[in-house]
Amino acid sequence: MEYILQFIQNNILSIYLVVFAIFLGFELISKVPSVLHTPLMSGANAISGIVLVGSILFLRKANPEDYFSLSLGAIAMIMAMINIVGGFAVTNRMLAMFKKKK
Amino acid sequence: MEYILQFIQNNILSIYLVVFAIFLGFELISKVPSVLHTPLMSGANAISGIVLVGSILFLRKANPEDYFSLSLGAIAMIMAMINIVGGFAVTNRMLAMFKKKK
Amino acid sequence: MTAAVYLMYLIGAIAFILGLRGLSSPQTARKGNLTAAFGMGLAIIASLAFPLEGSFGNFGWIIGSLIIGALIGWFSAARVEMTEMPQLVSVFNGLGGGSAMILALVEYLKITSNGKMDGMEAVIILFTLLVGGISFSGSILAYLKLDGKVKDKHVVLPGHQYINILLFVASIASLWYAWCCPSSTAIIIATLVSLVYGFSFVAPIGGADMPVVISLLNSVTGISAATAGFLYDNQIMILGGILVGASGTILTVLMCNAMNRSILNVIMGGFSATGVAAAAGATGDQDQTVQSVQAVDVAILLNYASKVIMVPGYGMAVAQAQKQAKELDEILSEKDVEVLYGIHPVAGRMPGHMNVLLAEVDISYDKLLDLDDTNGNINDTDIVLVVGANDVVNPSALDDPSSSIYGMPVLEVWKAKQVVVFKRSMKPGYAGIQNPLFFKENTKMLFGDAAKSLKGIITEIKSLS
Amino acid sequence: MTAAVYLMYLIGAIAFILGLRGLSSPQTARKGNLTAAFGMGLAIIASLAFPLEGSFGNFGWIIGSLIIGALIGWFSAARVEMTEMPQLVSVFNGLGGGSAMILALVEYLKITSNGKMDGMEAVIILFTLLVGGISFSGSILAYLKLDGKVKDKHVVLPGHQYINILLFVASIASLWYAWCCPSSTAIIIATLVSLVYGFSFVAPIGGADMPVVISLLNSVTGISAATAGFLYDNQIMILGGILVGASGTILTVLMCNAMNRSILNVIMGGFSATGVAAAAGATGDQDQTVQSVQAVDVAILLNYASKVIMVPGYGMAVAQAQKQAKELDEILSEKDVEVLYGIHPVAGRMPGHMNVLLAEVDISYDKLLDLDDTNGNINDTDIVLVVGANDVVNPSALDDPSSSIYGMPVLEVWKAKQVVVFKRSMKPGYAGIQNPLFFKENTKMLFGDAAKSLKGIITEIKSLS
Ligand SMILES: NC(=O)c1ccc[n+]([C@@H]2O[C@H](COP(=O)([O-])OP(=O)(O)OC[C@H]3O[C@@H](n4cnc5c(N)ncnc54)[C@H](OP(=O)(O)O)[C@@H]3O)[C@@H](O)[C@H]2O)c1
Ligand SMILES: NC(=O)c1ccc[n+]([C@@H]2O[C@H](COP(=O)([O-])OP(=O)(O)OC[C@H]3O[C@@H](n4cnc5c(N)ncnc54)[C@H](OP(=O)(O)O)[C@@H]3O)[C@@H](O)[C@H]2O)c1
Repeated sequence: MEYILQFIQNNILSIYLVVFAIFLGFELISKVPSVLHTPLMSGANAISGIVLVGSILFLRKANPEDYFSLSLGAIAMIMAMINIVGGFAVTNRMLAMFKKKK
Repeated sequence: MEYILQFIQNNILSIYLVVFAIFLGFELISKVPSVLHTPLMSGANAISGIVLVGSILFLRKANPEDYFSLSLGAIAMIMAMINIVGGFAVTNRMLAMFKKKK
Repeated sequence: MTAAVYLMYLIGAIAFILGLRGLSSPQTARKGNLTAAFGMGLAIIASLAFPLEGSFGNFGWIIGSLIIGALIGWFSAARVEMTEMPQLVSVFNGLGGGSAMILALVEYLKITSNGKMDGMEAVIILFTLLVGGISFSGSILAYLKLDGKVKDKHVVLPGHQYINILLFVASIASLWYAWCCPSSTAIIIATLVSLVYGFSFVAPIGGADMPVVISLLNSVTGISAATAGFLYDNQIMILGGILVGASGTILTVLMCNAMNRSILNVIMGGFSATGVAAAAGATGDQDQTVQSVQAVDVAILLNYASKVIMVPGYGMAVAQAQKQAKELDEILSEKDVEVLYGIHPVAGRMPGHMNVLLAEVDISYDKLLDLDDTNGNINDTDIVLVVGANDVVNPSALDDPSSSIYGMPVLEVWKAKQVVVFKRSMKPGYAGIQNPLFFKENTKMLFGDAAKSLKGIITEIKSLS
Repeated sequence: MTAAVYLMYLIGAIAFILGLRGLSSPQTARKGNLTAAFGMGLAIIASLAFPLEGSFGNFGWIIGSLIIGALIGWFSAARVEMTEMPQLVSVFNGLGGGSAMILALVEYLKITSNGKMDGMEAVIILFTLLVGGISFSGSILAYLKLDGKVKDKHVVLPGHQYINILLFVASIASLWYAWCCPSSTAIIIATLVSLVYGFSFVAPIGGADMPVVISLLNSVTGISAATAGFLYDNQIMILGGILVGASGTILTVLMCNAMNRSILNVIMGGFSATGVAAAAGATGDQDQTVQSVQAVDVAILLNYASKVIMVPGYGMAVAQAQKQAKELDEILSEKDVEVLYGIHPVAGRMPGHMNVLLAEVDISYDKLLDLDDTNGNINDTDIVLVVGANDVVNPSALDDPSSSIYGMPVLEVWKAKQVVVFKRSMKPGYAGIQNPLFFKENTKMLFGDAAKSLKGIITEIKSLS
């Protein structure tokens, strides 16, 4: 309890951020028509690769001698990067088909 | 420039908050159908009375001897409070008419 | 304790969001409004309970002001006539802006008397002062214009646009001076200049455009609340202010679009100027003739109709004729006449104005047609009853490029078999321009107060059957 | 510098929001996706440029990983068949979750080796580890199931729900242990338990429900990214993660609603169990007869039709029959036959699957009817062509309370004058249940691969005229 109250107090701005982002997310997504649900799914999936940012920051701070951390960090980065590039590319491919017709 | 960069750095979270709130506001409001535009206008108007919070905080800190500040603060509070109570009440009155019919 | 207060603010902010979401559907709108009000209540309590360093309390002053404000607000809301709604909203809006302005003023005085202030903080305070001041004096003038207490011509000066530009420069200059060389004189001058600017900003804008202006000023008030939120590092103020800003902005844009005019055009007051000229021409233009009829004639027409569309306008609000409209609707519906309502987006004086009026007397949503639906239904309509509408049924908007409302989409009522226009005189509507509809072959004029005319028709119909 | 990096992150976040907004309309969707990708690019550059205390650089490792990941991602995206889209999304999703899991793992090891950690920070790390791990192993199993590499029965144990509850408790316990008494052993055990739990969580869920599971896991991955954002105090991670979480949650709910099942029912795998039983019954049930026809018969029928609705299903994706469908559409349209498409929300294997297929061959949006419109149009339709759909046209959903899909809204194709079903055998669809539609009087079966059957029909029609 102590922890939690302290956390709320110190991170109130981030909490607002989370709350606003949740509402914003729901407003945005609920507007997407069902035609676009598959692209939405894969596009959103690509965005979840944002965790890459964390692994970059981790790797930059890792000790250059510590090959264990470096390798794991690199694996995390590769995984996230596949998710990002693959996700956006495949979404773009799908949407290209939609566009042709207009 | 110096000021602005410093300000950005120190207030980045608040800036995110503002940006998210702007997007959220636009998403929320653009959903309101034209039937409800008058109530929306007066309801939003009532919310703008939130500046009351500022005047409460100001008054609480004002020197109890300083009648000039106290009076001006009180005037600000009264004005904001009229805006709030009047705004919500009048909106409620309008919407009550909508509801009757269902 | 601090955490609890923070949470209260947070819940208040969430209540604002949910409240606005509720407003997006008639079923949930009332609950939405109450939710937002609840959020405001929480925010007030949290502000009273906030653990504040160096607080002297002053709760007597605070509670007193809260009560006074609440009572005034409550009674003005309870007493106001529905037709005076635009005026009331305008006054409330001005009060919100004024409150932000005073707050900025006292904060400035306090900080300067305590020594030097941080550059960015000063910018925020002065910005709040400026927008709050504009919103205050602008809204008050808008109120006076709407209420007819001030006529456009009383406040418009020749070359007003240049004066406004000058005043704008002057207010920026005075703010800059108050920023670089803080002093009470400087801030008082800055405040006065802001107030004069707000007043002068609204002055040249035509009375017909007041709803747009109010909405714009509403968004300005929101912005002032949001910047004040930065001053107190208070998130609910920032959120609330921004939501209001967004709402005001969107409504302004929607109204301008519905009138097919740019916001700049509205602000420059171009409309009002041409309007005045055209109105002068219009009243002189008496060689065309109109067909004037009596209530009994309309009653007979209605008796043989099978589809009737009523087009309400500002005149219905003035005459409070919605009760009679509903009564006529019921009588006709009993006779299997289909009665619909054609609602133009800018009929009346506020967005959604007609919807509020008709809702007041329980007319079902299904009977209300929007612009496109009305025009789609008009060809097989026997009679259109134009009850106190004028500009929104003006064919010049479609076919006269020289008209000041040219390009605005209108209800094309003249395509119906018969049109009956209810008004008291040949005077133009708010745009101040003549309406060629009145001179069409299939248009009949029923002069007199709309409520009385409708009552007359109802009596006649009853005696017919 | 710091401010510039912050601004880049902020612009990246705005790009995410604008990108998702763009996805709300087919016209702007592509631009929206590219906008989001641009935001991601900015976020990556900002992370490389971020002024970091105690950074050792390691840019060789970083750039190398970026390039490797990008190449793998790019080529898998370019090579994949459109029918394998669900599998690919599932794998990508697992990689995102796995990345979050590994990140949490290494951060934990780093912090514990440097000394004690702050309680809340540990909670965030462990939570990220848990959800990332579940998402990783769950997505991989979902991929294997979708791809047919693993059959439901291979991974379901008796009383699996109880095992899952046990595993859930075990993962919480191991996380708690890693929190209170930090050690590498503890965290490795916790990681393993999370992985096993994710695997076991997906195991009992029927193959037909994999799209729902993927969407659910997608939202879980988003949450893990958002919590990792808290760890690095990085707003774009928080925003991005939450947007994905919201998207996954909404899609999951929509899919469940479209199938008229609760999310709990999906997770418990109740569907799969009854499905297997029913399927067994169905194949034994051979005393009813179906009317099998040839391509030429269908061609003749079509020749005399004036309104045709095509109902695509998963089989169209398998047969890649959309090109032939389009060709038939064109030939019929030339003969003034009205051709429409009835799109069920869960036809295929992903939400919007059929729309993607039909878009691929340029079929106009206006011809696509949703569930309600299709059912509204069905009565005056001469022929419904059911091309590889099965569960979505199953009348049991409406009239057989014992059916596992009872209550799901379906396309009521049997109300049309004639129905032709294209499939290769009498095997059930993904739900594994028999379809009484096939035995109706006005239903004809055209057995064979859908693409080949359609081609046959096209040839016959051409030779008829
Ligand atoms: N709704 C909005 O949000 C909004 C916003 C901005 C601007 N406006 C402007 O407001 C105008 C609205 O058009 P509108 O057609 O509704 O109104 P209008 O053009 O202002 O015309 C109202 C008519 O009602 C008649 N009237 C007034 N009192 C009456 C009574 N007691 N009984 C019978 N008739 C009465 C008036 O004629 P008599 O005096 O001869 O009786 C007048 O012609 C448009 O120009 C629009 O651009 C509206
Ligand atoms: N779309 C989604 O988001 C989603 C999500 C979750 C679950 N689901 C589930 O997926 C199912 C979708 O229903 P559906 O009607 O589209 O598909 P379905 O019920 O799975 O039936 C597909 C039919 O296509 C036939 N088929 C397969 N390959 C073919 C080929 N090459 N040529 C001709 N026919 C072929 C199969 O019969 P033969 O083998 O005899 O040829 C099968 O009966 C539903 O149960 C739904 O709940 C969908």
